Amino acid sequence: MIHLYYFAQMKELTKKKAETISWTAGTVAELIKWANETYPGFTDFSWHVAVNEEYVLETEPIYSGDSVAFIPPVSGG
Amino acid sequence: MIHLYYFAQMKELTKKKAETISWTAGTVAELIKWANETYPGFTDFSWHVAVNEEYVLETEPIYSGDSVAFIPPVSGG
Amino acid sequence: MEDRYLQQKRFKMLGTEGQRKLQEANVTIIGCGALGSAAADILARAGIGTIILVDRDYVEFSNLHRQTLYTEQDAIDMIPKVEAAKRRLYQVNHHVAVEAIFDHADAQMVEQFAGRSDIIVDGTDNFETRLIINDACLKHQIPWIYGACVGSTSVVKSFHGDSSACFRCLLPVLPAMNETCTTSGVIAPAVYMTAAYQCAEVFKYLSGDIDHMHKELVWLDVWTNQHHKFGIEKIKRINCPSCGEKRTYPSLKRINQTKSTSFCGRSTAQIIPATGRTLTLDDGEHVANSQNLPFKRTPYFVQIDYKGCRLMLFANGRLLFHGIQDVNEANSLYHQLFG
Amino acid sequence: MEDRYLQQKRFKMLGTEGQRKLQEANVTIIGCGALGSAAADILARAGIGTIILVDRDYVEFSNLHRQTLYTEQDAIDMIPKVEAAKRRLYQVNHHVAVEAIFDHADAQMVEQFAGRSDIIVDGTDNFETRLIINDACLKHQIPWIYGACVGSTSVVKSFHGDSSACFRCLLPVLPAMNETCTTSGVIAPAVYMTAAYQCAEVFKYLSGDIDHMHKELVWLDVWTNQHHKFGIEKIKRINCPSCGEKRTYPSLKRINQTKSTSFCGRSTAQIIPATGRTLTLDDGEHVANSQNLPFKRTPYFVQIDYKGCRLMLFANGRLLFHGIQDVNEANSLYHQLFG
Repeated sequence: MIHLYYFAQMKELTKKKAETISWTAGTVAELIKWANETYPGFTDFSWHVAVNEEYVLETEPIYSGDSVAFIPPVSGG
Repeated sequence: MIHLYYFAQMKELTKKKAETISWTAGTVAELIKWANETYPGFTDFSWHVAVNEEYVLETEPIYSGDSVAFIPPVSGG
Repeated sequence: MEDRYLQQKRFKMLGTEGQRKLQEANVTIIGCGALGSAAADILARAGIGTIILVDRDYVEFSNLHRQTLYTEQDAIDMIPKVEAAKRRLYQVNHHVAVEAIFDHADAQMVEQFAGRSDIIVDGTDNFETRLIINDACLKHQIPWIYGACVGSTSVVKSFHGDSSACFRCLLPVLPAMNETCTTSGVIAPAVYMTAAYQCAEVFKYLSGDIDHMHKELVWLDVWTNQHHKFGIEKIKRINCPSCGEKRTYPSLKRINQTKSTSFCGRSTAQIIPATGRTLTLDDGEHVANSQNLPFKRTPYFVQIDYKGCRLMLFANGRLLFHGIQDVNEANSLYHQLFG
Repeated sequence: MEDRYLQQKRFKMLGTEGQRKLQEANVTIIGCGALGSAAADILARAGIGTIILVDRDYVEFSNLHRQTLYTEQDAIDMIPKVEAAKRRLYQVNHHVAVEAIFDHADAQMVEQFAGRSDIIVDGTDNFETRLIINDACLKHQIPWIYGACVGSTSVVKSFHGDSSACFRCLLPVLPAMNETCTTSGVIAPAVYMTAAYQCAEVFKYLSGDIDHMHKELVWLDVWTNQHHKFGIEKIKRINCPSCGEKRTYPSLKRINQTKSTSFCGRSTAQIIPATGRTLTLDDGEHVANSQNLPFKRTPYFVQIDYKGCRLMLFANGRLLFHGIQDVNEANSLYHQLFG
């Protein structure tokens, strides 16, 4: 099980702030694949992936119990 | 064991931001008594006591594992 | 003509409907120093219908580093803060009706505005006035947004409704020793942080998004990067005289006596003569002349120099003693000069 | 004369020594919209020695709800933001030397100021300019403070030294779809929050308290009360062309061609003619006259009305097309009018 958190536009696309999904092991890349299958258009957006409050690359492993957030970058000012 | 956190002036009086002390059971009032014996002048200051991020009254029980913060009120503006 | 509120309407939690509500709202800001001045700037730019500013002070150079509405010229001219604020806000958004009240925010005055306003923003620098705001808002059933800052620390709490603890539950006894601007200074980022949180709460309330208002007290330090939220429900007191079962609103009881206070952040004491006694600017000029003291008179005040201390008598009879921190010393000088 | 910085000196993390360092510092603010304007106000009031403001835009009514330095008159007069900012900052603190650069912040310009300044504050509204700032600061070994806001969300990150990830590590590829003011609006409390965090970082850096600077990226939402910190060390890329082992600083490479961009938050496109071609105000007036188009000329620009679109030609040859979002459409109109 891992906990997913959706920020900003990703919250609107998925229509949820957070969810818990079953997960044994895999990388961030695999989770992104799952997300895009579950929420069509997911990878059309730009976001950073944070695992346990650290931004990570797609090669990062995700373990059961981890928290994963999808955070779009912000450009306004 | 409980974890104590000192805010603002209390940090200066105790000369520490945080510490862990041994604790089995007791109320906030008893902890205050300990604090004033350990840090003379402690009760000359005004502060709120938060147990696990909730402000509480002196009658509140504190259990092993709790986090307790001493937070002076702020008046400036 | 382009739409000046376009970006606020595009923000989906406000929208056109929320913007309309802001433009119909009446907001009182008690205190127009650092927090009050930043809040007034944000709220006036946002298009709030009516903003009432209450402050007893005038602009000084030591205000300028953190009080965003004021200029050096305001300090040179020693303009009352609410007057300087009103001028600036008119330049910023002339659609906003700004009422400037140059006076001490006592119980009677705060109650009067609590009865007229949708919400009160706390821009004060002392606990006594906050207890008055707390009582007036509970009595008139409107919310208020407590905000305070010192050093690099900000504290904000929305008080809305009476199911949770009120400000008096939080401070049933006033602190004897308290960190103030005098002891700890204050930096502008802490001010903006606090006022930004306060104004967001005002927007939420006025647009009807009560659910998103903070339930916890927010405590943060912009220098040490600490950010905490504390629940306060457990300290609600059933016998609280402001929000409990039997309410007497103790801070709304006026007592007819001379009131004296000392100010946050500098050596200044204030005296308000008892009801029934009103000192006029003519009285001030007369005292200065009769004792051969140097003085200066403007439409707002008479300033008298007395042994290194600067005494200011305002048109409404209020007195400030610059250079005196101790209220007893101020009281004794007051009686010495004015009998 | 009272000490205008008294409360800053009393703040123990600054003190007299920290205040002195602020007064000796040189800070460049790139972009003088919402964030840049709030940051400039805080920094000028704090007494920063020299502040350099770079912005290509002029004041409009739709700016006023969140851009604290500007007034309605500035919008009516269509003053360049940096000029309006400079005037206001002079009234606020005449001790501060303010340099106003009314121009597009391209690589050459940003590098020039990175070479002169102690630190750069990000007041821009786009990722391209931030990548330029990132490269210029890494090359000249000074820190910069990324800040951004949209809706009620604020993001701040200090980039200091090259041991951690840089902005290009964070954004190796520019986002195709991105939330902007146009899609999501923005409210002033989010602006103040962001600018307050940024300025606190500037104070920490300039006063020498590097240890307290944020190591994490701060993400917060003043409406939903979320507050997060994210570490970014794990995304440092060894082969990053800005902070990696072989550095080419790709954003500092200037390419000699006409540059076009569209603006955040409104239907406006910008065109900067290729080096070697400079349009003058006389050129603009000539084009307008020859085509019988209504126009207006000020010392700063010529404004030409063309089929519902407002074209602004500035004294340095830059063009804005109001009413046109699509850069290709703007390019085509540019070539149609100016050949």
